[in-house]
Amino acid sequence: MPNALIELKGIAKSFAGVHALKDVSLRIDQGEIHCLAGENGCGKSTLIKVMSGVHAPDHGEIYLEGQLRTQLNPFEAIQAGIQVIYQDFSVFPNLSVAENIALSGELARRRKWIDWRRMRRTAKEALAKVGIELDLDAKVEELSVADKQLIAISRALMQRAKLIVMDEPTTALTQKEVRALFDVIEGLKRDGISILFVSHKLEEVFALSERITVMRNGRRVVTEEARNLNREMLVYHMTGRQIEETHYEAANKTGKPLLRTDRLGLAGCFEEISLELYPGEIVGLTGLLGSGRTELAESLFGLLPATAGRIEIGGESVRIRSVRDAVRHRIAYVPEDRLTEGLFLQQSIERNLIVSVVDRQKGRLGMVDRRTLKATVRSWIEKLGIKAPSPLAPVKTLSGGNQQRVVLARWLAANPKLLILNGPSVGVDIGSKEDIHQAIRQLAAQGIGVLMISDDLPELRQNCNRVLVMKRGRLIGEVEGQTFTPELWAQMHEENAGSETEGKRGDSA
Amino acid sequence: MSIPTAKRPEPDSSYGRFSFSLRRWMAQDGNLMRLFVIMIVVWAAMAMLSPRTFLTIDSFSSMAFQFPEIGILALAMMLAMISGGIDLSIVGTANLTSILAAMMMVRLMPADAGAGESAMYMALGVLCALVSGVLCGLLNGWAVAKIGIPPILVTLGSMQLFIGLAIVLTEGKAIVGLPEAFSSIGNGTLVGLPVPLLVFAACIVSVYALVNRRPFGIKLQMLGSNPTAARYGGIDNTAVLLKTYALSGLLAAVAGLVIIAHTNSAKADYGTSYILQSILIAVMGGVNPNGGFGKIAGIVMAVLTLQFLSSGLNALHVGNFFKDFVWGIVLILVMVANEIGPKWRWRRRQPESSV
Amino acid sequence: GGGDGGKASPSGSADGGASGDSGSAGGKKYKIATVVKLTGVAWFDRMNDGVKAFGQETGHETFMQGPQKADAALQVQIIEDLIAQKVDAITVVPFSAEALEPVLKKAREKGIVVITHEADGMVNTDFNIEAFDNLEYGAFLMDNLAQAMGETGEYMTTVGSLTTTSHMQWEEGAYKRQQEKYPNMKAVARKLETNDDQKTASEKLRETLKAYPNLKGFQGASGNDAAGAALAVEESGLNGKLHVVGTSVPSVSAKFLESGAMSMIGFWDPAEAAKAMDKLAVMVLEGKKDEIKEGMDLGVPGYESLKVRDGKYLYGSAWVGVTKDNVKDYDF
Amino acid sequence: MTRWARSSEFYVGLILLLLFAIIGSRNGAFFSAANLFDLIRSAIVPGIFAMCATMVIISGGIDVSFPAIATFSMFSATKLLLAWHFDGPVFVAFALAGAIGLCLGLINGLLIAYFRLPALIVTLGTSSMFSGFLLTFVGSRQVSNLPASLDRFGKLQVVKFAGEGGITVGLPMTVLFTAAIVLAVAGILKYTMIGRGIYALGGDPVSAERIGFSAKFLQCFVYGFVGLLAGIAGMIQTTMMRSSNPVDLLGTELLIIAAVVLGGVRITGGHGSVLGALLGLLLIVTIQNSLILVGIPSYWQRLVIGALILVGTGIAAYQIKRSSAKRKSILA
Ligand SMILES: Nc1ncnc2c1ncn2[C@@H]1O[C@H](COP(=O)(O)OP(=O)(O)OP(=O)(O)O)[C@@H](O)[C@H]1O
Ligand SMILES: Nc1ncnc2c1ncn2[C@@H]1O[C@H](COP(=O)(O)OP(=O)(O)OP(=O)(O)O)[C@@H](O)[C@H]1O
Ligand SMILES: [Mg+2]
Ligand SMILES: [Mg+2]
Repeated sequence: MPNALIELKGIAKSFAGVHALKDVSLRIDQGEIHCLAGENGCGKSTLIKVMSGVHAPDHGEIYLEGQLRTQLNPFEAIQAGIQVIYQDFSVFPNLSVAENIALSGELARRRKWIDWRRMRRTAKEALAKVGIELDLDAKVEELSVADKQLIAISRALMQRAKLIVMDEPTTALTQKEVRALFDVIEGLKRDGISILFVSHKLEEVFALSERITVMRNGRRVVTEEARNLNREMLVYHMTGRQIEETHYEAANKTGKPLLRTDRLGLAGCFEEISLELYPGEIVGLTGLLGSGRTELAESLFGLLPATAGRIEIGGESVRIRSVRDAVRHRIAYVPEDRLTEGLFLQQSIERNLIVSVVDRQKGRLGMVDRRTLKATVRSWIEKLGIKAPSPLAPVKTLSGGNQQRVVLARWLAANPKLLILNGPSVGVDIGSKEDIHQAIRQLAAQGIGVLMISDDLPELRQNCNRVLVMKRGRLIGEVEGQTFTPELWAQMHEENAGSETEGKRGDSA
Repeated sequence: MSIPTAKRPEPDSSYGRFSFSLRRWMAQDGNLMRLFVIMIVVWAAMAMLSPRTFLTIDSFSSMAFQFPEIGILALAMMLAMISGGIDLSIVGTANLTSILAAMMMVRLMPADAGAGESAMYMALGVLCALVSGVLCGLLNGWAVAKIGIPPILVTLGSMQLFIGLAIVLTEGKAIVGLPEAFSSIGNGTLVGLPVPLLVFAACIVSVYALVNRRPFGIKLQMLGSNPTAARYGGIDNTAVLLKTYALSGLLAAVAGLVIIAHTNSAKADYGTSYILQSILIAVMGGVNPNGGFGKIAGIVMAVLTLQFLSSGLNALHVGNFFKDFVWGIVLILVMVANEIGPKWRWRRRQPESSV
Repeated sequence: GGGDGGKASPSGSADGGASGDSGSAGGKKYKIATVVKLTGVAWFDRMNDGVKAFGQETGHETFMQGPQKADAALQVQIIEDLIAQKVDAITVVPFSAEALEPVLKKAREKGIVVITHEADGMVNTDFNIEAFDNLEYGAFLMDNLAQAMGETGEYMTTVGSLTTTSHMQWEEGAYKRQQEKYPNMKAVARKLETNDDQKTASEKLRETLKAYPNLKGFQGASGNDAAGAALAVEESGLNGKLHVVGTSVPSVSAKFLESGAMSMIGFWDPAEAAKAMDKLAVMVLEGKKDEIKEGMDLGVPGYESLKVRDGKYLYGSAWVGVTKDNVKDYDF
Repeated sequence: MTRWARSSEFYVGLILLLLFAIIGSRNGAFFSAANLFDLIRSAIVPGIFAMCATMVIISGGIDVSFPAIATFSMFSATKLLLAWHFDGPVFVAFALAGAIGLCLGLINGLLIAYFRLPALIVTLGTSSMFSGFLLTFVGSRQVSNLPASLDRFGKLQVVKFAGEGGITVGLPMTVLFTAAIVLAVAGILKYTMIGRGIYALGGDPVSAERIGFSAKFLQCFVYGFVGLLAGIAGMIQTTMMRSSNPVDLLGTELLIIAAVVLGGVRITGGHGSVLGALLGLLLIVTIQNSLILVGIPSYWQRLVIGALILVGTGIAAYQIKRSSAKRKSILA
């Protein structure tokens, strides 16, 4: 049996009464790639934080290379060679790219003085390792989510680590970047470094791992060699139920289009976007990083009012200059970055749910009618199966997937006609994802139009009638949802690499 | 809509039912509870130290004439702080608006005005103060929301601006000789209660309704905790901020009116020590300086605590500097209690729950 | 610490007569509160000495209170509390006389005797006693400034704040005197605000000096103005060229008077003022109100022959001018 | 646009130059050495305070107690030295004041770090506590007779020459202290792990702990260091004013914080630079010290200061908002 690098025995941890972990034991061997799988809120991130000294366990023991560590803190954990890429990245928005990457290494070497040239050099190497190029002096807050994630990855890779823990490192990455990351991981393994990998994307789990640990409700369910498991078994372990891959049956395009844009443009972000969306349709929108699809969505939602072209809603030309306009036309938008754009972390679940519809809860004297408000909240919590101790608990105490459901519920409560989803299942587990997809399909079946922005090809394939592809601010193609394969996607991009002008109008009109 | 979910949420059984349980309220609002305890302790301590002066009707009535001014200003400060900002200009606004009102009542009113006419000028003065208070607030709100200047800078500048304007208008002198009827508001009683206290109560009720019961209040608190998410959530941040600062200005103007009624004069520099005090009361009352949270009950208790302390120590004839010293200690004790209180209780309860 | 209470000042030694009749008689002992503008400044610390001395000499319960910040609102609150404490008399040095009218009215309605100081024209008071007439005091300072400047040249004036009535009156008295008697002098900057802060006063002088390089005189109202100005004068090497006069206390100004950076300071002894107020309060409480009339001797230095206007506004002649020749005579 | 042209330092610098040009065109004396020296002199103590505010705000906290700490340290140190009849090197006085300040700062730091209390509340509370304690138990009477060595030090000038009109133009020795402190703070923030930790803590405290910074240590360091600086600043104030006043400096905190925020130190933490803070401070100091030069009557001065703060910050904020709204173009 190979040496255990880290061993957790009987770990228990609870937060103000919520048992996040109950009697969890886990062993990670030298040089192995170990996957941690489980539904949202089953305790994966918490387990990781225990390992890295961020949380002290209530019970249980931690052994590092056979040695019992009673009071592990983050600094010691790093010294002991444990590097974590946190789910929320833990990057510093106010610092430069170079510093974000190199600072923790300097700190771990107990350096007291800063040598800026050395830092830049280190950062450059790290970026080269992951195969990306970024302006070293750019402040991280100016970067996209994906770039932030890549920075968090580069940072962890630069350390003399024995174990690298990756808590959903691929949520914001494109296929290409994911492949680059996997190459890096293979390389690390060859160097004898262990990897603990958390992902909700089962393809990734199977592509990478040697052993898989499945957790459910704060307990470890099973630890098994990857080759002894298949998709169905894994899903069953995770959810305790069977889930089949289903496809959304498209409704027939009937009547007037719900949304029609005519050569919509926003200076510097996108141009000549003409698309149509019919009631009951789920239309996918995808593209490479920085393709402008987020900006397009935000334009439709009035956050970045378009500077050219026309928008029609229900056949009527409308102007959307502000979120108010958009909401008035019953457009809803579930943003890309849940933590900063979607949620009020300190506020209660209840308030997060009703914030966008609070004006409609007016009762006597224009006061909020608490009875209907609570009824609304309760019904949405039940409909989306949000797992929460109480609707009055701060939303920050929820796990990622449950947080996403809160944001979704907020906009569903607004009873939209057009629902724009930007990464609706980023960081959401397979069971929840299925639930969210079901909810979206039901909405579409009721006649709502859905525009779904996603990188997750299976998700697009399963749910979308059509998928629009964007590149560099322009639509470059449209594909039937069910036929949208990775190969086709890659092909579309390559075709357009040289001959951009041709694809300008896209096939969407 | 029903979705097949494997795990049904375990709903909090109490949520949505309207039964009041003290234990639950205490658990939820531990901070308020502790503030309440501290208020009572301070009151009892003061009563014990000087029972003959502190525990008299006169003493309570004297207090009731004192704290409404600062109480109303603290409410104004609270609103700005919930939005994640701060309003240093409230005292400037109070003085400027009350000077405008006093000018209306003193300079414009003809000397031989009859009762009716005098009432009209008084009403005009009050209206003028309230409107200008809203305008002062809108200026702040506009600079914060539209121009994007940090609130602390805006209101520091506008504080100077408002006081400066007040000085230019009055050349620094006090405006005196307000109509008799008006100053009887500030020093008189209605059904046995001091009028300023009633005004304060009215402000409390309206601010409570606004912040806790109106959609505006919920939007304000959400905006305070995450402005970006508020924008994405369909809140019109500009409108909410404008309203917030306008309200803060309005409350400041009300405080200004109470002040001139109480002192029968208006002056550019009255109450300058109230600025830091109102911040102190707001944070002691549980307003999060980073925005998003604030409870009116907390403000009321903090105001009362400080008033008990102040009057109690005055009765002991200790120096006013000693009062500062004790205030500081009480404030920090409140905060430390809030911080370690819940942990301590939780640790005590833990064995029960893990069975 | 600062509480070195009953220390007798040279002038204070003469006030045995002040207490003579009321103290020894063993009559009723009264509780008399003194409320000042601000505590923690040299001026009112000195007043506290007088308050304590009066209490010791007469056996009445006397004490002083005052806000920790210069703010009328705090003074109102203190008086509200004193009313509730049922003191027999309140003697007040108002920060803003107007703001205190209602609360003092309330006090008088409850039978409390109110004596004020530095609040000429106050309505709701039994007596207001001034150490002197404010306009005359300002003129007195101006006479000294003119003398130092040789009655010609540019000068500037400062006030603690534009909202302090007595400062404004001193300044106006001085300006009027200059206009009438010293036509060759010119006020180039008037009523600059120093916020009662030495550093600000010093900066105002420096700045004015740049705008008006021929500046020859400075008259400051607040107790910190003259000292701040003198500091700037000394650092600019203008001793004897730029003349500083103002209100101050000897202990703060002594070194500047001696170095020549300051020509003269004027003041009245706040301790004596406190005794005068307390004495008046006791007289009113004992029903001797009728005895207070023109020419009366309060038995307190500087208040030996009171002037009376309208029956209740009393004026002493208590100002003192101090130059480097007599600064050694004072120890506060 | 390049990165620095989008920075707030750039805009505040521009506005400062604009202000210089306007004032200079109204009164040429503005550009005289005497005036520039005086501006620097006025910024000596506020300059150190600005460093305090900068460091704390970058760390994601706030401190409103530094004036109280400064006053406490300088006054109690002066009292101690006087009690010891001290006449040794001034270094001892500064060390003593600094040490007292450090202790008080550490009280803030411990409360904030170990009880996880909001910094604003803690420092509001301790500020009230410190000055209340000082004035109640240490003394409230201004000390004008400093130990001789301190008094001598106060008169030392680092440069000195005779300007026009026989005015001595000079800069006090203490300017070197401020310069050294500014450099030290800039150095700490830029070139030490602690400094970068302060930025990291201000940017994202949770992440800072995760990569191994100790938030407790950093917070204690920041507040302790600020206390140290404040203590030194207090002693500087004492030597410059050549007297120690226990109510000096109080109430300057908000203006200082506003000045550094104006200079681009973001109130939410993590952003800002020493250069920006100094520019912001200089802007405020210039506005405050130029109104007489420009010839604005004293009644209008406050109004003008308020308006200038609003306009100055408005332009800076508007420009930053506009330039940051411009995104990199995605379109090829
Ligand atoms: N700081 C905290 N305070 C209170 N509860 C917490 C805290 N952190 C986590 N929890 C709770 O612990 C449980 C486990 O959360 P955790 O983040 O470990 O889940 P996860 O498996 O990582 O989920 P996801 O896949 O959505 O990231 C959840 O119920 C969550 O609400
Ligand atoms: N505030 C900003 N300042 C400068 N550049 C920015 C800013 N925000 C985004 N960018 C840049 O603009 C490009 C678009 O980023 P963004 O992530 O928003 O694109 P997108 O269309 O949403 O694509 P994806 O969803 O795949 O990330 C990126 O190169 C990003 O670095
Ligand atoms: Mg997780
Ligand atoms: Mg994007």
